[in-house]
Amino acid sequence: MLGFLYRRILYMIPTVFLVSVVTFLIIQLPPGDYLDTLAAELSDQGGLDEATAQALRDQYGLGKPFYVQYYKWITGIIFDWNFGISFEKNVPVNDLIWDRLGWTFGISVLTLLFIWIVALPIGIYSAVRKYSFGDYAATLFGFIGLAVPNFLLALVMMYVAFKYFGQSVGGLVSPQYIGEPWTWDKFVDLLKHIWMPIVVVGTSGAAALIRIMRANLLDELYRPYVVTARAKGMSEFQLLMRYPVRVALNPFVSTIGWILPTLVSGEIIVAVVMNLPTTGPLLLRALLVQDMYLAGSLILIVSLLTVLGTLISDLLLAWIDPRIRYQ
Amino acid sequence: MSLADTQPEAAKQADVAVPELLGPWSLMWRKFRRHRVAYVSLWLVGFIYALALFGDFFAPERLDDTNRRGIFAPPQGIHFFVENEDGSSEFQLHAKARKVQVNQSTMRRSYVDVPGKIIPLGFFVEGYDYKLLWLIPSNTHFFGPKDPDDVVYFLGADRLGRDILSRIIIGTKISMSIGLVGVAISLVIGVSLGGLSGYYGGWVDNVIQRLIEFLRSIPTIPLWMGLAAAIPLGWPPLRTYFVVTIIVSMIGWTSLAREVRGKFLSLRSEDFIVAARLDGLSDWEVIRKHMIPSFSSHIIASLTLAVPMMILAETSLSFLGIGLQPPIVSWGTLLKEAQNIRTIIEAPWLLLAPGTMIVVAVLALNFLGDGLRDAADPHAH
Amino acid sequence: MSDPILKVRNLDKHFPIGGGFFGKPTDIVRAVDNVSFDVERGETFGIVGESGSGKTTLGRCIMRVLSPTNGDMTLHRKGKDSLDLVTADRARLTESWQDMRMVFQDPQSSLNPRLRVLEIVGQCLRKSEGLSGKALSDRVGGLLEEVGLRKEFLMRYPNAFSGGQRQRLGIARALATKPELVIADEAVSALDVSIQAQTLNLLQDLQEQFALTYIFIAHDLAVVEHICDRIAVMYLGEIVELSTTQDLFRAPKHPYTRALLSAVPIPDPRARHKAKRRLPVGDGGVPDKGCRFAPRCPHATELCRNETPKAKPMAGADVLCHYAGEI
Amino acid sequence: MPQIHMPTDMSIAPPEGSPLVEIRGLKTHFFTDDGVVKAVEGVDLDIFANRTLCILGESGCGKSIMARSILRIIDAPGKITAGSITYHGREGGSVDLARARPGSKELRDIRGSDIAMIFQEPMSSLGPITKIGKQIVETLHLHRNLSKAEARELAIEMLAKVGIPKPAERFEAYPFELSGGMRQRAMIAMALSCQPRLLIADEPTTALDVTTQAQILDLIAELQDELKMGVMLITHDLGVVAEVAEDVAVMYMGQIVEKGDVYSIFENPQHPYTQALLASIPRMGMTRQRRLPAIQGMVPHPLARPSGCAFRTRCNHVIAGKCDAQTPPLVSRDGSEVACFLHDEGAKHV
Repeated sequence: MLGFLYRRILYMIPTVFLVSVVTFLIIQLPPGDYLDTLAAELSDQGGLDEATAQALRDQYGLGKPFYVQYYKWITGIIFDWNFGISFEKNVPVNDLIWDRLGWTFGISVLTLLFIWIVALPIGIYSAVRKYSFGDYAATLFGFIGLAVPNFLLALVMMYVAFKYFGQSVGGLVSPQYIGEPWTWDKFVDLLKHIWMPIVVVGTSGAAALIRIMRANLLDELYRPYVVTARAKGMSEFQLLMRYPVRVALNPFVSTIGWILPTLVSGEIIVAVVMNLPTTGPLLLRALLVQDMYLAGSLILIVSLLTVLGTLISDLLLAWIDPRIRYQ
Repeated sequence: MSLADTQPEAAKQADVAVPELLGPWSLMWRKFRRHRVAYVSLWLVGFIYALALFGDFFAPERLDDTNRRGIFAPPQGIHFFVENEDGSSEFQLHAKARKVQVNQSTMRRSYVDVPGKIIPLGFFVEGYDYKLLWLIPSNTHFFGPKDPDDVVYFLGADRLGRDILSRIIIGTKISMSIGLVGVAISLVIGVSLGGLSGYYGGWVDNVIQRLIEFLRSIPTIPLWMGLAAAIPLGWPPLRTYFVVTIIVSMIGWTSLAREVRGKFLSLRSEDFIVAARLDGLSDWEVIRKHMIPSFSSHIIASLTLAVPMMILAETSLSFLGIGLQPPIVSWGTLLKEAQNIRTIIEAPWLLLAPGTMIVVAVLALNFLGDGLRDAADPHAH
Repeated sequence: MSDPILKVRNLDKHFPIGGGFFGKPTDIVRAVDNVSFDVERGETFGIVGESGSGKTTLGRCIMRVLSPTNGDMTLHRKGKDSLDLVTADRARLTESWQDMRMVFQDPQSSLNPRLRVLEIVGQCLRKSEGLSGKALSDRVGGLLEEVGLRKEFLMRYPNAFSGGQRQRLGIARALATKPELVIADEAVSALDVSIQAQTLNLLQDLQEQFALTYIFIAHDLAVVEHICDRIAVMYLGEIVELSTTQDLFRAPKHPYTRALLSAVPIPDPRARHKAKRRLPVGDGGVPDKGCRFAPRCPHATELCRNETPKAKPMAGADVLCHYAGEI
Repeated sequence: MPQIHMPTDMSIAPPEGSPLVEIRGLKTHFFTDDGVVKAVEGVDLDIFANRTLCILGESGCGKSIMARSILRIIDAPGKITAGSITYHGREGGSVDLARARPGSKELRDIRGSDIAMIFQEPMSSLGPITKIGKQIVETLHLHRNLSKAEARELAIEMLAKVGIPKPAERFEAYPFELSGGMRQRAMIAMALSCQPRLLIADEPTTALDVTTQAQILDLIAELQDELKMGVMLITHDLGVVAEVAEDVAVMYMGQIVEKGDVYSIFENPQHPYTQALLASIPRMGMTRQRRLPAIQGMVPHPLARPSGCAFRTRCNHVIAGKCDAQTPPLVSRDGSEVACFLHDEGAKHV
């Protein structure tokens, strides 16, 4: 198990390196650099003085080749925990992102839990009662869930909530609590709001997982070992849970690996629509105004979190399936 | 024949022994036909692509025609019977004529029917001029008001009084073709890299696998957003379109490549592939005659399932304002109009009409792909 | 008098196992190890062994589906030059594949389900003789009749045949290029008892008719005894005994051969009380030194455990045992 | 070949007492999309304690379905459509297994405890990610009131009994860590852990090497002696039958065509199918024949079952107007029972 862990972590290193290079490449794509933007902004106020410009140039290696800039950027992050500054807001990136990343990650994890809680029983039911009414209903839900884009669902739900329940929409807490210290009431208010992004982001994932669970379980249900368990005298429910469901869980767990990136993606887009205090709106804004260090840091960290999620899913998989552990 | 004596019955029974004599492709088709939803979806997808091809023919109004008297006009119903003055009713497709009323205190617009005034509707009516399939000049439209000067908003109008139905129909071209072009790109990259990976194995396989794993571990939306945001706003629409397509196709090819690789690996050890090599076929002939036909049905199915994913991706990007930009009309750019909740509450059709279209198209493609996959898989449940 | 069609000398086939992207293989499996034998023209040469003995690997090395690690193989063809199979390039190999054909174990997987019989049986003729159209269908039709199928089956797909018929198709394909040597790898193992007998008869008839030489790879000793003239017994990659069928079954000389023969159930209830030799269970691993069979051998001594035996020629047989003829 | 055994070895005493399981008129059909496959079409069979009954037949003859019908573990779309399977329990009561409600407590109490089963593929028949020991303990807990420690001890004991070296270590092993032979031993340990009265073995050695097969067959025989249980062994291998059977039933297309003790079947086969089957296998150590007398043709497709006697399409002795018109009943003749019109009164002996 330990060897497996080391190997996995070793594999992660080149991935993380590549992620950072690609991220930096992306944020370098737009023409011009920060200084041009800054100079343009400051031109009304008499322009940028040469000393400041030179200092900035040195600090970020602007105007130097790509690899020099990358080196400055990445060493700044690794050794000084310095993600650069946000050009638009003129504050360090560090000040802007951590709260929002926390919310993004928190909502993603909660959504993952929501997906599992919904998809597991429905998937099992759907496979065991194949072609029953419930199965058809689950299948239909699965297909529709996959067909509705996240932001569309978010808009529709907001519309419905507003029109028929008169509920305020958008944000994670009601306006009066924003900036207030945490109290019980604020927490309750949070719960009233947070379910909607979770359901919106989770629907397509749950739909996909129901289909996967159903297919996997159907693969296992008619295996000889199920017959063996039946021949031992186990009850249907007992044998279902102990054998085929356990085996079918395997791919289920491995889905963390790919579902986490889609959840983070979905969260970002839904956050823009629902105006959530997460990374989504910040990233979108940063990209639109080409605030490159802010955008780069966000993409990098979100990607790292997903790589980490993949690692966790691999470890979980190895933990529940001895066949992988012993490879 | 020296063996005839041991085999008289075997020969006679051959027809009885296995009643199934259909070829593999006909078997697949028969199986597909049994999947009724998928079969219906096939027709639906065909219809949607027809909409894309003959957009102008189906659209009642010109794409960019603005109308100050139609700002945020709600959808109009189609009525079937008109009452004549003598009380008898007569079959005549029509819509009710409407006029705008502005409430002076709230400054809100509302549309009310003009009593007794109708707009007759019909099939193959005269309308604006266009070129059918970019070639044939025509001004016949499938359905619409009989008088070209009348305007009917079957699905409502937007903030400039443009007809949503026509815009959705014209948008079909971009949205559906992005799926196809994206899939074509995925197909080329996926099949060649997956094939290389599976056929050669070894370090080639290892490098390609790592690359795929890497791409899959990056959350797609931030990546796309980064890439899409890098597209200069001044670019011509066509170039933007192709770049967005390429960005969108980046998701599709990894799973396709994996699938192709898996198929190659499992086929490579299959006896009939070894046998084909021993028959003297070159590597390329083995791939072309034996391997590709063996997994083409799976590939078709996965491609069909990849198309809706790309449609959704384009929609999301355009919705965020970093994909396609107006004046390009796609379902995504249409939805962009419905971005804030106030607009939606005032004019829900801006959200619901293109939204429904996306959901229907994606659903149909998914069902179709599912049916194809089941038909292609001999062990399907 | 000796007129070998195939000479195999010191043939090795090693497979590396383990090792990842960076790692070196952790071990090698010596699936075929130092194997030498001649196949005489016109005979049926049997190769028997249990699973993992390397018999299938050996067959595939001879066909050059797999490239041997070491050793020499020469194919001596009638009226043509002899062919060094180890160094042959693709063009020469393609030529050899006309004179040396293969019948596969599983008639289901060796016939491409998407091609018609005409194409499956005829594709080698298309390549080697450039036949097509009527000439091709006439030839293939003739082949079908030779293996006891009907001409009319030409346009059918493999799924329209039963297991026994499919194996006949496999045989027809093997015979299409008028080969001299046919390697039958477990050609009857997957067939039912009654179909197996028909297929064995067919193989024998064809051998007589076309003066074929067979290499018959199988695990069923009764079948091998029935059809083969000489037999090589393989154990963990080595030939432990090679002798004529009669000698092998009357007087087996290697302790493994004896154990093997005694383990075969005899379809005669009166033979059931005869003393049986039972082997201790092996772990499938190959000992580092000494005789590979030593860990399971009832007669193993220190010598066996430390020194690798060499093939001992004795009375028409080769035996790989230190004590051959003594025990 | 000279025989030096006592004459008692040459014949087999008729079974004593009443049978454990009586099967009467059993029909198991599969309702597929393409039609009804009559996998088992009217089988009568008695299974006795302390005896080995071999069911012999080629693939698709229904032998496996018949055995699974006894435990009621046939997958859909299979169904028992007629007949009875009477099991006489330890305490004298009897149950008709064919009519027991699926999944009922009654049925589950018999499975694994009174009647146990082992299967062909030991790899796929064991739960793939559950430890061997746990799978045995689980069986014990299902049928016996044991503490955890007791169950564990008993399971290790069983593993030792079936000849698995280092049983305490193997208790913690997963199926994929064992060799094929070891897996089948573990499977047997699990099946016998509750000391069943009947063991059904469905092709238990087909997937194994000859040397391993011999050991497994020895093991089953030893354990049968010890536990005095009935064994029903399903196989297509005539060698295996000759080696272990006391009674033999030969099946063809869902019906028993002949049954009797092993000596009468092998030495005096009555049914043309049994005769042909025995003649068509190559035998070791016999004088080499040039050709094997093969059975002609093939088994008909299950959906195209011939009328009358199912074997008539491949039989050399067809009586026109009779074999294709009626199904021959199983009648006693020379100590065995055979279903063939050749053995009717007046018919010429083959």
